[in-house]
Amino acid sequence: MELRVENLSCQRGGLTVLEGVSFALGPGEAVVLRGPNGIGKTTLLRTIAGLQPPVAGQVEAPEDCMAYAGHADGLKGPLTVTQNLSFWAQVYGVADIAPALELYALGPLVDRQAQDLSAGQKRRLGLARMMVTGRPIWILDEPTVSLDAANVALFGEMISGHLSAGGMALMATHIELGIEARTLDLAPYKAVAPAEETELDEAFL
Amino acid sequence: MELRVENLSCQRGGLTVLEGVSFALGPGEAVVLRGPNGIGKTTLLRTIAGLQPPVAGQVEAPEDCMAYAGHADGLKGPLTVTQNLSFWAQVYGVADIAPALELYALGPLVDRQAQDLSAGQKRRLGLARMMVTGRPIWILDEPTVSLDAANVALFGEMISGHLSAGGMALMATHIELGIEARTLDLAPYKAVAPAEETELDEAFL
Amino acid sequence: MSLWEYANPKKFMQTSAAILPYTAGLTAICLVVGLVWGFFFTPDDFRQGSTVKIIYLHVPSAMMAINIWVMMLVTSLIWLIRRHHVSVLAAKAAAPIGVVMTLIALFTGAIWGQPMWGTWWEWDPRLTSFLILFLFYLGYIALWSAIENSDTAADLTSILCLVGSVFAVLSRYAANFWNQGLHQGASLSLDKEKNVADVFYQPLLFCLAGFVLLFVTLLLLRTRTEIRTRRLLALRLRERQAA
Amino acid sequence: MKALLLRDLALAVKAGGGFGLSLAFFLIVTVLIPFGVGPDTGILSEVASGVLWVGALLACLLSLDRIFQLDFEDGSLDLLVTAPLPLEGLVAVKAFAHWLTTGLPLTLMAPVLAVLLNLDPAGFPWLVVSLALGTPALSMIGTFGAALTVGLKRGGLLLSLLVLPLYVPTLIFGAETVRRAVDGFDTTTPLLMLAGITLGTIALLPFAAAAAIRINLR
Amino acid sequence: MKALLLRDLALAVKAGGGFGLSLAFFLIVTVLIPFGVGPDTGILSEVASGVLWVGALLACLLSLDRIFQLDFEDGSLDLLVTAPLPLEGLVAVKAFAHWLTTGLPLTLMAPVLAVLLNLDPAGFPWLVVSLALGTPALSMIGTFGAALTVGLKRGGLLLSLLVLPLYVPTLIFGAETVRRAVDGFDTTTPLLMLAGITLGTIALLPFAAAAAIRINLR
Ligand code: HEM
Ligand SMILES: Nc1ncnc2c1ncn2[C@@H]1O[C@H](COP(=O)(O)OP(=O)(O)OP(=O)(O)O)[C@@H](O)[C@H]1O
Ligand SMILES: Nc1ncnc2c1ncn2[C@@H]1O[C@H](COP(=O)(O)OP(=O)(O)OP(=O)(O)O)[C@@H](O)[C@H]1O
Ligand SMILES: [Mg+2]
Ligand SMILES: [Mg+2]
Repeated sequence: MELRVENLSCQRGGLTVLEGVSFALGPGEAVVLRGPNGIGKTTLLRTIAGLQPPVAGQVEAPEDCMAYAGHADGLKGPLTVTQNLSFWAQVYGVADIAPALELYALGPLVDRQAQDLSAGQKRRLGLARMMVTGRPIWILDEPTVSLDAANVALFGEMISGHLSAGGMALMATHIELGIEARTLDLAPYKAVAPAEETELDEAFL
Repeated sequence: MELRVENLSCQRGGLTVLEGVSFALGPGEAVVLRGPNGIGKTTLLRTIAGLQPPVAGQVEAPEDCMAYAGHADGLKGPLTVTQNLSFWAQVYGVADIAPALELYALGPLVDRQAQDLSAGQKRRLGLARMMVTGRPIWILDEPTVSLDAANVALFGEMISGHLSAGGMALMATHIELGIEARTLDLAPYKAVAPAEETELDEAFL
Repeated sequence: MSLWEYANPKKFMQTSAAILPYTAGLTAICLVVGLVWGFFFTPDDFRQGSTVKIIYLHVPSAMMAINIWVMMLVTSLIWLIRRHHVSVLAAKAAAPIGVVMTLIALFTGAIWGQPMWGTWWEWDPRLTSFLILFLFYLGYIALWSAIENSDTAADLTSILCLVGSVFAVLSRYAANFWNQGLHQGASLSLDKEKNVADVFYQPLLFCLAGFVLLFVTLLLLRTRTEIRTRRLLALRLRERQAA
Repeated sequence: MKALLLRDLALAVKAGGGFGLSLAFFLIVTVLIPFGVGPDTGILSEVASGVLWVGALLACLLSLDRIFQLDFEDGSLDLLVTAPLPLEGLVAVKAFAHWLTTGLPLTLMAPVLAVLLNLDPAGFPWLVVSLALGTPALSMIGTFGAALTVGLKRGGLLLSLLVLPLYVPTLIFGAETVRRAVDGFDTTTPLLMLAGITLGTIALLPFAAAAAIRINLR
Repeated sequence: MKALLLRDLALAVKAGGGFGLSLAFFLIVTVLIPFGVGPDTGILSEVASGVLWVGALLACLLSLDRIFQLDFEDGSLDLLVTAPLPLEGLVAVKAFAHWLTTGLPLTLMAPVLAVLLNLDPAGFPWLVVSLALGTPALSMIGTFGAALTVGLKRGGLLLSLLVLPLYVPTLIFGAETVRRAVDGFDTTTPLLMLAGITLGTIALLPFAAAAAIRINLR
């Protein structure tokens, strides 16, 4: 099984931002998307995750095998760390949240309400969520935002563990992750003559 | 004029997180706060900015001379970039938003609604806000989150410009900013003794 | 010094522990005497028959309901001015008691209203303002329960209590005005007061005393629990700090 | 599914939502009406059935924007959509949770308030029955509306604007049932209509709502 | 100050708030009542004044949580508090903006709806006057409530629970004014009371609200 993206064009706000992106991702592989702010990383990841339809090209991947983590962590302030995590575990039908908790050293925080966590602690919880999805393909948008060095290292461990277990990871980031992975620079794929392609335009010109 | 912090202890959620922090900041100086996630950087900055009262110690600074920028950017999605920026300019009684716009190369985005910006573009707008406050002391919480290399450099320029104009900057961050500034590691100030001082505790044990 | 030292939780715990048994005992005595006397050893009223005896529950509870709110107002003020935790905790502890009293007054009143006015409920200004008081109690409690940080909650609820009191008085006046001339039953309660004969009156006094004491007892108990919960919280925080 | 339901209930109870509030709101609205209309019990009992129904309806309305907006803002909606849950199921569960926290308590509370507005005793059982039959429809329709407005910040007012017209039939038949009962007419027709509406909405709207969410997210 | 006012108005107009919606809600509520109460015009005109006032009140209520919550969530409240604006002034401006976007249009709209509920013509001018005098109080009180609940996610329902009892006097005097006008009694007393309440709230509540916000932010 693998994730194959074939000259994908994706749009945001009715405007095509990226064109002809293609790459493939096999078991145990990771790809890091790079590119200046606003090039379209988030848009691309959302398209691949199936949150929005592609303008052109296609994303080939087995059903129900992706897990997406965006800029927001999707935590419920009033619920405790454990409650937040075990909810997702149940949704994805994964039994055990212990490994996720101890990998990110969330042990002392388990009974803390999510709203009482610091920015980085929230992020750690958000990342721990990925481990309870049990999905092979992880799609991460700027995963290490507001993590300190130690936790970035933990994140690296998690990824390499996931990869060595035959998983795949697709990440967008601006800072070094310390993971050996192919980097894909999106600059060349920037849509040149934007409006042209969007079928909205076609329809009206 | 200077910012002087004398053995400040600050509290979050009824729990003292930092104790005895003291440092001084003179014109043209910058201090970078460092420390692992959850050590209390945000709490300290909020206390210094006057958003929450200190548990002990005091913050000495002239009236109305601080500008604070937290984890959130305080942008209004439905308003355009210009509207957002000029609102703050009016609030602080600053005439001209042009320099801020062009420093962060926001020119092409001026008429874009803030909600249509990418994460990094939002951040740039949030930082541009500091320039229209006209306040000498800037308090920045993880300013470069989700900025790409180029924009981090721009941020560096802004800071050094501000400093050379006799301003001061107090920043919390996890990543290198490429600014020559004193770093203050908060680890040693972590509150050890239980919440003895908080009058709640005293009163109840 | 003086009274304020009881605002210190330690001191309060000691004293309240000492007082509690006595207040409890007195409460029992007064209530038993008052209610038994009232219910079994008073003649039926010539006009109302035995229903008149509801007065022994109704009036005391109604009075308490109002006075408890006043007490909360005072303690809240003390908190805002002198920052004594115990006083605001007392206010917090009092609120549920107040709600119960209000409910008792409402229900007994309603039961009484059925034979007297031939209806469970009249929009009599007094009853109406009582309903509003009930709403204020609800709001106060809801706000307490909605806020995590206890000091924040204390401050906000106290502010609400102040503003609320003003509006409660306003509403009382408004209700009087609103129902003027539209509805005879208006000051029925008061009229009855006049011809409550001594036979009914003496036991009523016992009931009143009983209810006051009951409130004091419950208040002390609940405040103690509140303080204990606070201590628990403080201990939790210590643990966290250690961790 | 079950996990989601439990989570929503937990959140409703914790985050200042929950049973208590919608009840309190219901109470307050019914108390306000007499202040506006005047204390004359004759008129009040005339309008009681209508007021009670409108009150219940508004109490439902006020808690609608909770249903999806929070999940949208903190990003969990994205995650739920990519999770192995059928979106239709998710919508249904959300609607059910909403009913449990508003519709059900309202139904149980209604008779007490009916006393305040001295509704004719003959109406009491029918009031409860009509509410029990009608409120699920209110929750389901409301969820649909919430799905339509999920993208919009504080769509609350717009939401109520979209939803209220959809509530009209339910309201009419519901109030009609009670009025007829009070006037001693036969109540089967409006009750049947009410049941029909509820079943219809439960059967169809989840799909519409799911579609709306998919569109809102892209 | 002015900048803030303009921004709030701009946001209200853009972000699905604005004049339109509160009006529409007002309209719908007043339209729903007849559905609930039944078409008998006699009863309707009896209850018209009350329904109109309650409707206006609810329309105000529904837009309250907007006042501070959005600013709190996106962090601009922190920035405004640290900005060179007196917090009391900020609160007052917010309340004023809220009144401009809800109370004012409601007042102007009311007569039209009064026709729908065939209110006695004698009441029309007094309806407008009483609303014009009363709605500012509603906005101010509402702002206070919003300040109390600003920290809480989706405090909407709790907010209404806190605010509605505070609305009671305003409502009573407002509706009373219209009813008296219709019955041909003298209306000065309730009007004066109404004016008094409005002035009092405007004079005092900004300070309470500002205090509440400061407490909420720490
Ligand atoms: C739900 C219905 C009722 C409510 C909420 C209610 C409420 C009250 C209140 C607030 C008081 C004033 C207590 C005080 O401050 O002194 C009171 C007193 C009293 N009520 Fe009622 N009442 C109700 C029904 C009735 C009925 C039906 C009767 C009998 C016909 C009645 C007879 C009295 C009497 C005799 C007093 C004592 C006089 C006084 O203390 O002013 N009440 N009630
Ligand atoms: N209600 C609470 N009870 C106990 N501890 C709390 C509560 N709220 C916050 N904390 C703790 O206070 C500490 C300080 O949080 P703060 O946000 O200041 O950390 P930070 O240095 O900003 O971290 P980051 O770098 O991740 O932003 C954190 O460890 C957090 O867990
Ligand atoms: N409604 C819109 N109209 C026009 N352009 C838009 C609209 N919405 C988003 N965009 C643009 O789409 C581009 C892609 O945004 P996206 O969030 O994917 O960038 P990104 O690579 O994630 O940036 P960052 O690294 O800052 O997160 C951005 O340049 C943004 O300005
Ligand atoms: Mg992005
Ligand atoms: Mg932080």
